[in-house]
Amino acid sequence: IGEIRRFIRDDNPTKVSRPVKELAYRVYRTQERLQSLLGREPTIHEVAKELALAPQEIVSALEAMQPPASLFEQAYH
Amino acid sequence: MTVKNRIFMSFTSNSENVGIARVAAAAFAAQMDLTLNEIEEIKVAVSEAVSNSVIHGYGNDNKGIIEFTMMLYEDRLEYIIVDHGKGIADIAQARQPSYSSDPERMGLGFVFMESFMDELIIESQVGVGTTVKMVKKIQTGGTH
Amino acid sequence: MTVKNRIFMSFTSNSENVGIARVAAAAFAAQMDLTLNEIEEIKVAVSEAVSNSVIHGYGNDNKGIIEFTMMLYEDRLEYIIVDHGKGIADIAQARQPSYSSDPERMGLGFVFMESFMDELIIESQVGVGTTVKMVKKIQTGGTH
Ligand SMILES: Nc1ncnc2c1ncn2[C@@H]1O[C@H](COP(=O)(O)OP(=O)(O)O)[C@@H](O)[C@H]1O
Ligand SMILES: Nc1ncnc2c1ncn2[C@@H]1O[C@H](COP(=O)(O)OP(=O)(O)O)[C@@H](O)[C@H]1O
Ligand SMILES: [Mg+2]
Ligand SMILES: [Mg+2]
Repeated sequence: IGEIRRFIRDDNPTKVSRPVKELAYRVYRTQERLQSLLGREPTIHEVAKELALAPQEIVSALEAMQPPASLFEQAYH
Repeated sequence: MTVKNRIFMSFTSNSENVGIARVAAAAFAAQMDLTLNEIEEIKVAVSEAVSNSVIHGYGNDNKGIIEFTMMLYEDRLEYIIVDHGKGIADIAQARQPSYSSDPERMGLGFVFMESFMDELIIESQVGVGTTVKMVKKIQTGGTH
Repeated sequence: MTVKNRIFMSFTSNSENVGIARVAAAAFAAQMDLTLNEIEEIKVAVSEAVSNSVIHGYGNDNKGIIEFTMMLYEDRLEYIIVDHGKGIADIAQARQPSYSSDPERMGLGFVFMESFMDELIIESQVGVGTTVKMVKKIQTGGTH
């Protein structure tokens, strides 16, 4: 996840609209909060329940934050 | 072990489809109680396999067909990526860290697949194609 | 008109797969320069069509097969949902706002598909199955 967060801070090659970005940040914040609360990484269902969203919507929001091609190829080249 | 869910996809070898397969893989994984981190890892493994088919299997010619099957069992997720492209002559060599047939590339795709998934099975025949099967085991008996 | 991209999916009629088809439809649409709102509408239209196949076509029996094809042309996106279920006896009646064969339901699925997409074509035969084709036109000549 640290990997991912670094990625978001970097200039994102794909055009990501603000509401999607905000949702992705909310997902990360919720994940962190649950992590310290539970003392372990929360599952996607726990994060989804906390945000009153379907797990699929979490998947969509996080995907929108990433370039379509291979993460690692992009990161290394 | 009974199959609980199964999705089959087939698409042309465009690089755009790497991203679509990746998001479908994540949406499929989200049926199980995985962490966001585990889902991220599955996405990376699937992207690496599909982009190998696009880049190496079909040499970036977007007319090849890639078949992508996702299976959910009680205790595991399976992702199977099939191409009918060039094939791999020496699988053991291809799996080696930093081996790439292309000097410009990192040669880490199979290493990521192997470290992010619980099982990686590669079958290939030169001139016929390549099948990559990846398994992610699921802890059962927990939540859900 | 040449096809620019094409993805075929086939899955069992589980309700979980409605959400997965929805995510895949959005990822496919994201190839084009659509607004978030337009992508939201496509997601709703696709979910309505796929859930109709699950609920009405197969009567919530999760053993049916649904075929889902996504096509990208220069100027439009096409989504085609096919089931081999019960079929619709009177398509004109089924398309009517608030008509549902199930008194518990809203009967607005086809109304949403029609208003969110630019074209809605329904073919069906009782005992054979149903095909729903939806077209979203794309303004070309802009960005991308
Ligand atoms: N689907 C495939 N078809 C043909 N060759 C492949 C395929 N997948 C992998 N290979 C071969 O295996 C090598 C190693 O793959 P990988 O570890 O992903 O590294 P990279 O993609 O950076 O070269 C590739 O360089 C290629 O020669
Ligand atoms: N795939 C299908 N197979 C069989 N019948 C269908 C299918 N899709 C729709 N129908 C019929 O058309 C009617 C109207 O559908 P819809 O507008 O989505 O409303 P609802 O799903 O709320 O009933 C349904 O009640 C059903 O009788
Ligand atoms: Mg690779
Ligand atoms: Mg309906």
